[in-house]
Amino acid sequence: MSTLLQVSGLRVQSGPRELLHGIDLRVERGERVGLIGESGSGKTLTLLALMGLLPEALRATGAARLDGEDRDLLTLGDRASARLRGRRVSMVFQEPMTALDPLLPVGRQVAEILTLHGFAGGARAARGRSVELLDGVGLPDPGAAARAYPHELSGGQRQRVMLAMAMANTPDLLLADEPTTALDVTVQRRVLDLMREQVARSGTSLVFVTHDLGIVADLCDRVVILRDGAVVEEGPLDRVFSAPQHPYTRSLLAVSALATDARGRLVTVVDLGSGTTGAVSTGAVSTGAGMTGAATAAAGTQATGAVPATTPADGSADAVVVTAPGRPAAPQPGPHEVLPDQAAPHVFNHLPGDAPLLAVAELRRTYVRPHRIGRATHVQAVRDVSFEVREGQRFGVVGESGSGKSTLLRLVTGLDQATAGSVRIGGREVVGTPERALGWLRRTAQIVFQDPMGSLDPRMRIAEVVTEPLRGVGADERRARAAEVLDAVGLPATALDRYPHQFSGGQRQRIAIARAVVTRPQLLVADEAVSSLDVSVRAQVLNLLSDLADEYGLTLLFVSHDLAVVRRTCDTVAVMNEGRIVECGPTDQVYEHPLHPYTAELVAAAPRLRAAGA
Amino acid sequence: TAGASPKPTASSSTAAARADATLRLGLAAAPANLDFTSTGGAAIFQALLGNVYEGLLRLDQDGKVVPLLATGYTVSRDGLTYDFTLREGVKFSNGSPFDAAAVKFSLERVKTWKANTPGNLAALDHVEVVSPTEAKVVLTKPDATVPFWLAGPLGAMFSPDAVDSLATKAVGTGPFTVASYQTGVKLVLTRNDAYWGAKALVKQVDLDYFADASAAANAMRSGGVDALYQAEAYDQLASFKADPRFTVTAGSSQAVVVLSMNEANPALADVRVRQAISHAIDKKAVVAAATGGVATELHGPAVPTDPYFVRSDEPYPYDPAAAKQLLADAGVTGLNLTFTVPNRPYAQAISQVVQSDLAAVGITATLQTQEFPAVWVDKTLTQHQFDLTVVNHVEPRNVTNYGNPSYYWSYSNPAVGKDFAAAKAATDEDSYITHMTDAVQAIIKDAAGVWLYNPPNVVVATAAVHGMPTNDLGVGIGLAGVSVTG
Amino acid sequence: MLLTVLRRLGVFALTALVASVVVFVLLAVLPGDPARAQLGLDATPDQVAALRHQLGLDRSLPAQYVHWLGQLATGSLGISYSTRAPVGPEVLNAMQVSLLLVLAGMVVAALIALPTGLLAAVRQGRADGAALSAATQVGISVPSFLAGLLLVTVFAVRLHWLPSGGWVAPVDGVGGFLRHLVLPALALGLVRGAILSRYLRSALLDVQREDFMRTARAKGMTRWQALRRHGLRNALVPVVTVTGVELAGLLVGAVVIETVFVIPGLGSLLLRSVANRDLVEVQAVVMVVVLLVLALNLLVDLVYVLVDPRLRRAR
Amino acid sequence: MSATTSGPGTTSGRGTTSGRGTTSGGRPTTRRWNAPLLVGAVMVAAVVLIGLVSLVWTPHDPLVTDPLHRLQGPSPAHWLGTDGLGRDAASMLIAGTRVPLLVGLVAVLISLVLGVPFGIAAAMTRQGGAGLWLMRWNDVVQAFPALLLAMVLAAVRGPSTWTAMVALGIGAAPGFVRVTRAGTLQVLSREYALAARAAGRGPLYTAVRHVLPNVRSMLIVQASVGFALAVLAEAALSYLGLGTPPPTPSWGRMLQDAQAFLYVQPLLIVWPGVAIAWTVLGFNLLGDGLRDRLDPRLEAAA
Ligand SMILES: Nc1ncnc2c1ncn2[C@@H]1O[C@H](COP(=O)(O)OP(=O)(O)OP(=O)(O)O)[C@@H](O)[C@H]1O
Ligand SMILES: Nc1ncnc2c1ncn2[C@@H]1O[C@H](COP(=O)(O)OP(=O)(O)OP(=O)(O)O)[C@@H](O)[C@H]1O
Ligand SMILES: [Mg+2]
Ligand SMILES: [Mg+2]
Repeated sequence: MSTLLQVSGLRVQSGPRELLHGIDLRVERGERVGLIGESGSGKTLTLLALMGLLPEALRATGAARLDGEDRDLLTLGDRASARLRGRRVSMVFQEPMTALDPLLPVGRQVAEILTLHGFAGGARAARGRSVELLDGVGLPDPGAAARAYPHELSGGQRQRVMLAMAMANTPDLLLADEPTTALDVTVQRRVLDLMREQVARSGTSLVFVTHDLGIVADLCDRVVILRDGAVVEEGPLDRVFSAPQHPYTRSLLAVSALATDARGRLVTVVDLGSGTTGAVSTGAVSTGAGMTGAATAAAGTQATGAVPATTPADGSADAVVVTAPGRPAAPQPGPHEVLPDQAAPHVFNHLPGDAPLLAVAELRRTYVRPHRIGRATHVQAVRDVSFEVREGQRFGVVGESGSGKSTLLRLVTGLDQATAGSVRIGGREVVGTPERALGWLRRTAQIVFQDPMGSLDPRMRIAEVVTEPLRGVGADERRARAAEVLDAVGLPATALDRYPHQFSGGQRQRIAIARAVVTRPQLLVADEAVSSLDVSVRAQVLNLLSDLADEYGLTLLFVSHDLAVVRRTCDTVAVMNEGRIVECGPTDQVYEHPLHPYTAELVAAAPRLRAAGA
Repeated sequence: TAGASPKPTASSSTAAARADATLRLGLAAAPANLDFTSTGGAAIFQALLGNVYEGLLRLDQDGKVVPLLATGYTVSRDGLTYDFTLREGVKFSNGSPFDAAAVKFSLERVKTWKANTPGNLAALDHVEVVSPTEAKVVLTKPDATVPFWLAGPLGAMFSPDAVDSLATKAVGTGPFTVASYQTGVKLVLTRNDAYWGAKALVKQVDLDYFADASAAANAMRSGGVDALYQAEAYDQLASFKADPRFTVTAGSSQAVVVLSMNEANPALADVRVRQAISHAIDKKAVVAAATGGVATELHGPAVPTDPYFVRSDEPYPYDPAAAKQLLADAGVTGLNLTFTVPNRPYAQAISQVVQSDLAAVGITATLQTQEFPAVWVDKTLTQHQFDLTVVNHVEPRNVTNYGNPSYYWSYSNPAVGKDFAAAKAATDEDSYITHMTDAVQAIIKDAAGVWLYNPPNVVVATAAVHGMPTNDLGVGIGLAGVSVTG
Repeated sequence: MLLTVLRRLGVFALTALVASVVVFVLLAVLPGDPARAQLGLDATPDQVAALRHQLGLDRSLPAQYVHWLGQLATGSLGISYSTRAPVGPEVLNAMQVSLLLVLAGMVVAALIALPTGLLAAVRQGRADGAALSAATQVGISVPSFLAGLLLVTVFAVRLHWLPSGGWVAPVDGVGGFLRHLVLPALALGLVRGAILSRYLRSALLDVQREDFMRTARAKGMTRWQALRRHGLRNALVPVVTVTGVELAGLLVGAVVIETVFVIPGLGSLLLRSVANRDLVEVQAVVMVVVLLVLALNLLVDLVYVLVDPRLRRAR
Repeated sequence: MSATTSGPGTTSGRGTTSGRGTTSGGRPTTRRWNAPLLVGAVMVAAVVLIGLVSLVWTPHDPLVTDPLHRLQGPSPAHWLGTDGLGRDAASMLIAGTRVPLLVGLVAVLISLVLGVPFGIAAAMTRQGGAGLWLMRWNDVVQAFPALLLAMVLAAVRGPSTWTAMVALGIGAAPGFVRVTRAGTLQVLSREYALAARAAGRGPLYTAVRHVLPNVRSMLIVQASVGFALAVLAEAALSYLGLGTPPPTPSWGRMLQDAQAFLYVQPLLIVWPGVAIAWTVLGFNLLGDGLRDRLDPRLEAAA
């Protein structure tokens, strides 16, 4: 192997602020390098600097040599680097939804990259070649696809188009910036397989940026771990994953695998310095009130650089998984069932002679989507769903994007009107009850949303946010209750008078949880409550939810597209597909022995860290 | 046939005049339509009378009544019958002959007119067709003013078979016919080649209407029009005069700009208050503000061209102290008056000067702008909802309005009424003038209005235009004698 | 696609109908007696009453509305109080004039907006870009009638290059038409051009932040190429949406410009009919202006569908 | 007209793509002053200040005419000369500040009072179809451009400052409706609006506590631009003689009057022209600056 790309001392400056602090990176011909790091660690900037596509306000210094070019990539002008882009170096971006020009058929966009770099044969031949390329990335009916506009393609299909475009001129180097993060697991799996195949066929080197260790383990030969604009560890995949040197790498591995400590709590990352967590840094990292024992010990050992006992020594993630988190008096599990073919309505998770807290029967929601000037379309978001949740259960719902999970939750919490069916909570009907008469429901059930920023009004103080659900309570008591509940989620009372933007993502999610539990509800509904959080924070919030569930005796209805998270959090899981529950049962049984083919596909597609080194 | 062709001034050299020329004439107020028998306002007959329509008689540039379609007339001794002999061979532009029947038809139809003071011919009883070329006009009572009114719009001759759509079709015997009218914008006259008299000297006349005096002046300067008639851009006259491309003349007009006081208001019914207001107003300043100083200050309701005009000193010179004294004598304090103002530049300027002047003697005038004519005619003229107003009375000899007690200013003096009646009944000019003068003097004594000024008829023309009529007699602008050279 | 157009037309018709009621009601309360205004100073009350009857002013409002709607439908638009002729032809004439003026103004605006907007966006943050941006900002702030006055003063009155006002229809001579069109179109277009330029600039700046622009450059385009091939087209999408409103603005701005330049368009007609209290004419003009605005919006919506494939029905 | 003056950015339906974690929040408290904002604020402040001063002092009484000393050039006695009626042009100009400011203020207030509740209601009742009808009605109103409405209303009620303000306010309201509706839809699509419902709060609470504070900045920008438009429209109306009637000093009418004196005293056309352009420019810059400062996207990028 010869070196294709050699980057040394790459620094990126935004005015006086340095964003990248001297990054060194080497890519061999045909090699697949994973660039890993949390949000904001500088992964995207690194790639953009190499492409010569940094935003104008940013300046790159250092050296980046591409084999065969005598000039430094960083000092090329726009024109010179344009000649390299798309020919020798290509890039695929994260957002397939917005990366294509919405006004042009995708075929033209693919043909463009050919003609730009002097494709012989003219525009028509380029058009023909682009159809071949689209065929090459496995688009069904490539001729029609070439004529389609981006909005007519699904996310996965668009990412295939992007890949076809990037590979059109068989570049020497492909830079991929989280190309699958926005995709469903099954689609992600297919796109990753395709990328691996394409890269292998043309001998192209790959730099693959992600924060998902599972994918890297799947795809790459070598990993580079980035943190706050600097490389903290680098090496062959096996070595880094099995014997991480840097404590950050170790904790990253642990939290990514959702490893649990001796007491069944998820391991969390300990902040290793530099205040990335915002104003209230003391409460930001650990679970605060909940953090004791082994976790503290782990933190301590991590801080001193020793390998904690619970981290994998042999690279097998199984080693760190401690199943069955210890909790008091778990309710009796329901049966493991699959949706019968076209039979009478089936009630999932039903135990005879039981009075469930939540009973959903033949629930249906059809959306009419108005068109700006055309005919409306009808979307069946939830189709005849029936299930029950008993008091104290932790009921998870998994499914791919658009399967109707969020809709289901909105219906259950009375935030949306069902088209048909019934939702009973504690025996009282929700469907059809006017909003005014739902006061009891607001006290019984509360909800936590996905986006910790979007669910907090940026213009409200935390005290107001948290006490929003309290009605008819005096000002003094409000404050007292707010302080109390903030304490319960591990935030100091000083947070009361701040605004949401002064908190980190994890802290914001704690605030959202605080708001949900301030009325002491029986049922807590969480919609993708950790999906937008970094892996390092994810564990903390999951721990918090678990703690609160114990402490307040909550029943959890937990929605996620992330199978691992549901597995760690819930005792029962329902799998949704196209508005239906296709399978339901105790979590482990469903994951280990899926009865429905869709479930099987879902489980198989999920990238797993345990594949590392295997 | 000398004197028959309506040549307004001694026609200067027409040697280089082009017979195919178009005269583009800029005017201010635009006709609403072409029917002056039912639509008020001077603009219509100003454009049509003498050009499209003709009467038995006409006014010459000095304001004298001379024959036109009549070759002459005799008045009976009792003043009750007028015998007209008619010009022969005259045809309307639609081909119908002009004869005594047409005279009978036209003059008897005046009673049904809805506009342009048909009352001035109220004495006319009927017309007898003596022969095709002889018509006898019979009055109910003697009226010396009949020839004068017959020389104006009321005397216009209509073809009996062409009065169904006067608003859009004008058929007369004149030297021009109407080619087109784009309402409010442009009236195009073309030469009537079948005209009975001296043919018009230009092939076509475009009357371009400019609502805004500055726009008209701009058009003049940039060559968009050949002449402006009744140019109101008084402040630009000096620069026009200084420009060798243009000739500027200021002729006479019949117009009286008057500040009227509504005597239905008890305070204004007191002659001392009206006199006080007359004293309070600085006419010189008004003339400066409204016309840049080019108009003639008036001391009474008659204009210099009226036969009964008497040159005199200002009876109510500008004297705020006297005004205050008169107000004090009348026991009037803190007078609050509503001043309705037509939305015309001259009225707006005057109203603000007057307001300022009145404030100086302790009278508060509240200005209320009214769209002219629509709102002003409705609210002020018809419904008398005003205390003060200012307007330009353009009709000739409009002084007789002071003999009408129900006119908008509610002025009433029986002696004045008697004088007017006597003047009308007078059979000779002298006695007419005597009675009229008496009436005018009484009106002035009563301070029935504050007569501000008589605006000049300003005509701006390029050097290529010859023979533009300079005096506005309150009838039509005769354009047949205008030529364009070069 | 056809269905789409039909649906949009239906909405247009409905909106227009509601607008017609609004126009009618709004003007039914006009003070000043049109009959009196028409007859002038000397009419007797009987004559006025007769004319009121003849004009139908003594009927109930709903009856008047239905009658009016019928006239609208036949295109006669009623008989004018002051000209005694059907208003239709006159309004139609004026509409042609105004539309030509607006069109010319739009062309001027586009000619100004395209280069300046593009340059201001491309050179954003640099001195020339900032200067251009500042110039357009000042351009927006100048009332169009003031611009008109200045243009007249300089080019007509002082230099005699062009007429100071007036109008020549294209059928009466293209040369004269163009000569009379230049100054008003400039006056109208300068300000609108400045506004449009700012929209274009800000749309371009927005587009430059879009992911697909980065994609385009990653394919091997220079900044400028990407802007030309992908940026401009996409920036025009939001600009098209504002163009409808801008055209409406032009139409109304033309009212003032027509006064300055003595142009017999809808604006002059409106001002004159308002002054004459010619209710029928005012109603007709206002209705036509409103219909034009609605029609422009319709047009823009349809163009929008053509420009943006996302609005066409997905299969 | 004003619906679109909020900038094309708000019309694009596509969301901006910010990497995870880069959305730093929507509070507009931290951004510094930018150049347009500063310049605009200073220009507007100057106009407002002059307007306030004019209430208690002008060099001369702007209403006292002196036609015998008309059309004079600038002099120590009359800084900007005298107009066609011999009034002090400087005093007229200073006193003339009040009308556009008043018209702008009241027109914008009317637009706000009409537009904001309407816009919020249209957004919040979107599901029921009522919102659709509200927007259709808004389309109807929008078909009446502000200046047209002002001209017709001036005909109906007679020209006055009040009719101008009311007409311009009503005419500009549809723009405010659109901005408010767009902003409200954005807020309602946020999960905190849903959270408020989950917390058992009614629509009124959401409108007051969540929607209003979050659309406020958009409205401030719209109001600023609306102010500029109102000043321009008032000038045009006065120019046409359909605005503020005499003797109240007004820039638009000063311009109209000055036209006649173009050859005698051309400066008279300059003063009101500059005053109008200055004021409009000030408000436009202010609006631009506020947009930059309040735009959460720009803020997130900083
Ligand atoms: N245009 C810019 N101006 C200033 N700072 C920037 C700019 N773009 C990115 N940054 C900062 O640079 C740092 C690295 O950003 P980068 O986008 O490379 O992170 P990343 O690792 O790709 O994160 P993510 O996983 O969220 O995509 C962050 O702190 C970010 O806020
Ligand atoms: N308000 C709405 N109007 C119209 N369609 C809707 C609405 N909300 C959801 N849908 C549609 O209903 C379907 C189910 O959406 P839902 O948000 O429940 O899916 P989800 O499983 O939560 O997906 P994700 O994982 O992407 O959040 C989708 O096709 C979605 O587009
Ligand atoms: Mg990134
Ligand atoms: Mg969802």
